[in-house]
Amino acid sequence: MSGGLLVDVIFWLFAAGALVTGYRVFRTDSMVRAAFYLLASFAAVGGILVLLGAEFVGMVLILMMAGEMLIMAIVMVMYMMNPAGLNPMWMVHQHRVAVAAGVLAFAVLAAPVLLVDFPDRPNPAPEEATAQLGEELLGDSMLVFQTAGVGLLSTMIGVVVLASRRGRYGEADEGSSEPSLELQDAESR
Amino acid sequence: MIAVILPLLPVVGAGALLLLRDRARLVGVVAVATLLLTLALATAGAVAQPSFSWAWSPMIQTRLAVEGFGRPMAVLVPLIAAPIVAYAAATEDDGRRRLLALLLAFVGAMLLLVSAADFLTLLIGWELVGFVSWALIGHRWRDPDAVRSAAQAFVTTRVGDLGLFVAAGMTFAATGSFALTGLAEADRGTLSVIAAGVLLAAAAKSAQLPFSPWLFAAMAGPTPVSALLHSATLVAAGAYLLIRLGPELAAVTWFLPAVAAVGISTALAGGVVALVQTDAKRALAGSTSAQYGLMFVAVGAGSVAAAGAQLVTHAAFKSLLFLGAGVAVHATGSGWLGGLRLGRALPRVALLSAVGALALAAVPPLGAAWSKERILAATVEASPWLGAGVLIASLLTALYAARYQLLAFGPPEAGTTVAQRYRPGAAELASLTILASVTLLFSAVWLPDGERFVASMTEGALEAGAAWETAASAALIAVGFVLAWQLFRRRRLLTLGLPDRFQAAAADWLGLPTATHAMIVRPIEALALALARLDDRVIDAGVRGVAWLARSLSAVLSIRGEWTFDGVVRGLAALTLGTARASRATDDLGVDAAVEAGARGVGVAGEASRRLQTGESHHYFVIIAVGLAVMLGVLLWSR
Amino acid sequence: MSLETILLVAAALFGIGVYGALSQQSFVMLMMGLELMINGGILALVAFWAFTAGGNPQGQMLAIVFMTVMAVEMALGFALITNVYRVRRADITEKLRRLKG
Amino acid sequence: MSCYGAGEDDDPNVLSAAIFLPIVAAVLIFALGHRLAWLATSERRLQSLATLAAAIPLVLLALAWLSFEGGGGFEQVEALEWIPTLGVGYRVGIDGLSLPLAAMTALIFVAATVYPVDLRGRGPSYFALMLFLEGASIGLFLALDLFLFFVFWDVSLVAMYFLIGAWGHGDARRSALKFFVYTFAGSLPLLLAILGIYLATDPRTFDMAQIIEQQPLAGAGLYAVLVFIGFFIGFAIKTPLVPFHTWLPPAHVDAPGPASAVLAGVLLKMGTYGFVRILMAMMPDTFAQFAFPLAVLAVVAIVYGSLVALAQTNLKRLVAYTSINHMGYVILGLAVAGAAVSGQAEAQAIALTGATVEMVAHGLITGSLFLITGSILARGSTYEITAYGGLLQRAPRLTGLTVLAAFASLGLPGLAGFVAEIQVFAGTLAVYPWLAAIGLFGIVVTAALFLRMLGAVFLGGLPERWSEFRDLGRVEAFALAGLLVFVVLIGVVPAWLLDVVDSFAGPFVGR
Repeated sequence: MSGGLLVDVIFWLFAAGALVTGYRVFRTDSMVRAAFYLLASFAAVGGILVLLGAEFVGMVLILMMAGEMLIMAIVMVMYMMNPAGLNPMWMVHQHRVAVAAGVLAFAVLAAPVLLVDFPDRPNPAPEEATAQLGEELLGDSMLVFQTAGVGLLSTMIGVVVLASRRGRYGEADEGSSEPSLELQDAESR
Repeated sequence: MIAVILPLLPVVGAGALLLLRDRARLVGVVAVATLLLTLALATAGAVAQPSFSWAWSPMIQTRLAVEGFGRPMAVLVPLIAAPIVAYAAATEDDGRRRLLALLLAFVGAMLLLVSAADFLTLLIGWELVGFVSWALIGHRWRDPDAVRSAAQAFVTTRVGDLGLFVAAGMTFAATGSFALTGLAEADRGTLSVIAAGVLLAAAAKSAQLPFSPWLFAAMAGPTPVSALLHSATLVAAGAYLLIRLGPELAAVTWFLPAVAAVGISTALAGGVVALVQTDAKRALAGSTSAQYGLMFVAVGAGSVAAAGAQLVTHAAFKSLLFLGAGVAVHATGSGWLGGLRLGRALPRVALLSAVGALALAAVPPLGAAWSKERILAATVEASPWLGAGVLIASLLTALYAARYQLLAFGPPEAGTTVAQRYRPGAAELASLTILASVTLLFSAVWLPDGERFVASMTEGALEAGAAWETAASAALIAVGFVLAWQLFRRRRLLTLGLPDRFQAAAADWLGLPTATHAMIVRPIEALALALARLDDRVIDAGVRGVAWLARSLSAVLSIRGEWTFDGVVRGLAALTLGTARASRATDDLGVDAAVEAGARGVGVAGEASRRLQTGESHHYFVIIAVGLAVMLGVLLWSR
Repeated sequence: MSLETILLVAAALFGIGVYGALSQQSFVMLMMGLELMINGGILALVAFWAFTAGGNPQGQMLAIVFMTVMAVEMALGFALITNVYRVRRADITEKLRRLKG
Repeated sequence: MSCYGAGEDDDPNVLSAAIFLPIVAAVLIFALGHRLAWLATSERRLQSLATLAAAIPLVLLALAWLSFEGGGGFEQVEALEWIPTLGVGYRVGIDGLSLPLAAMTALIFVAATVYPVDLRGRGPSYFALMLFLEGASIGLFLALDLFLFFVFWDVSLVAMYFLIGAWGHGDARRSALKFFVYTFAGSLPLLLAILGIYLATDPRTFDMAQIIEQQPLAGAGLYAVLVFIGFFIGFAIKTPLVPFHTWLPPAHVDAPGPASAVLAGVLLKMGTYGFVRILMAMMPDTFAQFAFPLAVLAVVAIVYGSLVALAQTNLKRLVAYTSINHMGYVILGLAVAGAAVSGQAEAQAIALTGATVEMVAHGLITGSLFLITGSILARGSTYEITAYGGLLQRAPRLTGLTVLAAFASLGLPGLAGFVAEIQVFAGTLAVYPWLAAIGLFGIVVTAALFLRMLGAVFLGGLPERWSEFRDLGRVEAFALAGLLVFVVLIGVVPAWLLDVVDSFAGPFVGR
């Protein structure tokens, strides 16, 4: 797939954006901000997808994540401390292990990328990709599409049931107790 | 068929005895009748020379045959056994049935031995004789000493049995069969091994040095047992074996000299023992070793015929002497030679015993003198030194024979009156009389045809002695008698004036049993104990290795601990430490520990893996991640 | 812009996601890590489609399924967080130690 | 060896019946033992029933024995497809090696089942396990398929584990676990080795007869050695050969008498049987390579076992260690038979025959000895030899049978042990004379230790506390007599057994 220099530049911008914002997600004091960083990262990836000719998927990704991140931001505000990032926030555990795991994961994934020879069969006409996808969605892969839809529906129902205060077995928070802010205390229980 | 029935008959009789009621007369009659029947059958067998082949398997053939020197032996065994069994039936009240049954079985086993025509059957008879002797010696099983002695006798003779094992195995290896006649085919090296095995077996069975002491232990059995065991059965088996196989094994150059060396040293040592022993039966036991030593000498000198003649005559007079000693012990309650002198109390027994003693001393014209003379002749022919040894042995023989007779049945000391506590019954006297008659009967060997008869029976040549030899031995016997009489008159015959300690040591086989115990039995027992301990804590080293590995592993892990996942680390550290501790503990405890450590390691691992369950989701994530990584790694690696 | 570079970017996103998922105490942040991982996955998937599928639309199809899964995961995750918070007042993993046999 | 082929299917299903009828009986007893009042109320009834069931294979195998032709190959073969794609089949059959062992197994199980034991209120499970184990053991000896062999091998372990653990005494669970873990650890390399030999076959098959014909590992070098080592470890642990024997004494000491008898009499034979059936028959070249070290190990076992036994003060441990000694004779005979020497075919055949007879003889003799120790424990509640003495006075029957068994064990002629040992040594003297000479030492030590034991337990004075010692009951005496009769029979007229064994050993060595 050749897109010329411009495409390359745009790609690199998007790529850098996706990575930097992705990284910033875990490096900000505000959870709301973290949510928006994540959204930005997704948006950048969505951009790359568009560049790759998967306009539909790219746009859907951006749209979906936009909605999702808004919800997430709300959730943060609902439950989490320090939503606005007024205080420094550093809530991590097993940090070094996590770093190691992240680096390791990258290495493991990157190694085959560099070592394996991939076949080169680019898509012949990227313009038609969306149309093709539409035909696929409502044609051969109808069953998959439907299954995904039904899955989403049942998830929604399940989620509502889970999250509703009044459940089948009475008040969801019945007998619940306020956890103390001290971790030690939680441990001792 | 006679060949099969012959050994079986006494065994069947023994079985029948066990079914009878335990009445002295009844069981005695049945037992003696069985033996008389056996005797008749054996006589018939000796004439007819039957044989019987029998296949164990396609590869193993066994054969029973009454042939060669087996003929006189087959007759001799029941002949001697019958009076002894009669005596036993009359005197032994404790477990009479069992005793008689065992004695019959003893005869059966011995008959099997003498009619064996192959090594396998021979070995069977050989070991069965040993087994029955164990039961007989341990007849008074309530007495721990008797039990121990029985075990000692059995184990000692079994050491010798190994020789026969080797001989049998080597014969098979060399010829593909166990037949005795196959020896001729064996090559020199194999034959040499066979000869060594046979010599070992014979020496152990015939109580030659260094195995002699077991014969003393065998004294723990009742008197009839000793009488039978020393004369015609167990001990005789060794000499019989040599007489039977000696000529074939003579092809091995060292064999005859070795036999002679064993024989002469036992003859002399046994003579000394018999001379200083203060127990009547033990003195006789010493003389048994010495007399069999002479037979060995004869075989070693190449004259199996002389040895065979000696074996037969010895059987008669030695059983006679033993039964006499038994009566004496019965009469006084002790066998201490210092306290017997029963000449007045038991005049008839004394007289009968004197016949035996004279035969032991080889006084002509008794049969024993004839055989002794032929032995002397053969040995002088073979080697002058050996001849000299035999002459010394003759002197010793005369001395201890006279000493025994004088001390046991000599005139009592003036002034002492022996209370008549015991009057031998008719059966006892009859037994003694029969045996004495047999002893006297053997004098017939001096008749003109005697020589030919003996030669044909033993399938060996004899040589007449030179006149000087006869004269010399007669003179030595006379010297011996006179010396003994002088010492007796001076009341020094019992200890010969030797210091106590020396006398005691000499009487007990010159300290051989103590030495054996210290040098063989004790080390083996110590070794056994050590091995048992080792076994209990086997593979200590392995465990230590595991512990070391675990410890070093945990050390490495604690250094790198920062880099490892806390949960996993805790688990692993606990695992390794636990393993280390567990294995160290087992190490200390010493319970065959490698396996134990393994088992505990598994337990600890289980414990540790339970601890991995922290309940913390991020730990679980880590574990999942690690698992995924491992799976990926495996996938990549396996491509 | 080549397949390799895109894949590297995707791998980096995934690695960052792993780091986040393992390091964050807060449930929500943890889920963000998961999202990032999926993000990398989608990117790689579409890249493969674009460079090696030769016009077959099923690669995109798969991407859509992927996104569905992501949506389901997020929805369930939030619901669970809500529930847990109600019952146990817990918003970080250390307060939830009941995942223990 | 080409004579090993599938035989005629003329006498169908006797062997399968011998394997599966006891198993069916086991299931029935287990299922109904507690439910039927008729059984649940009377342990004696239960025991009689179980004994009857246990006797079925004995009768069937006797039938098989009668129709055994001794032609040199597998006879009365029954074959069924099982997992055809893997070449696994249900194949059973007999030859001169497996028939005596299977028959001996059946006999021991009858004696062990009928033998009185403290059932602890769990009679049905006990007898079910016994019968199950009987079926599995017979199945192992009759199996002509490696896969089937392995199945029976492992199944027998499980049954024995429960027998020791649930009805043992002392530290029974621990000993049982140790037994299980140890022998199970042995079956792992065994499995690998079986797979190893399987992968070398072409076409792939687990059929023993075919593998023996194919000789798949001939000239396979290191691969064959690895397979050999796998088999060796598995079998050596089970046998047990000396460095692998430490599971044996505790398992025996803590097991109930009948289970001990089965363990020593039957389970140990599985190891030696494997040596012959698999190692020697399927990979003779590799076995020949290792014959000498194996013989050395066997001699070590002989001497070591006897010496350690000599130092024991615990009756059952003593017998257990003599087992190690006796299994040494077996292995020695096998090593000799498998050695690569020329011109000694006759000696090698005799050694193999001797080793096989030793397996049977040891089963019967040591089985009886362990049953006897069980009886002694039941009366005196200790195994310490020094605690006893003079029992002859109170228990002549017990003493008589023990003396017989002990002398059989130390190799007295006229009894089975001798027939075996003389053949093993005759063969060994031809091939490895020096090893034989060293091994003979064990014979003397065994004699000493048994005589010492007999003297200490049965002879001498009777301590006060045993003045009420009971003699053997009728059932016990009959069970023991049933075993020892065969010991005497083999010892006095061995031809009936040797002919059968020779039909295997002769062609095997004359290969």
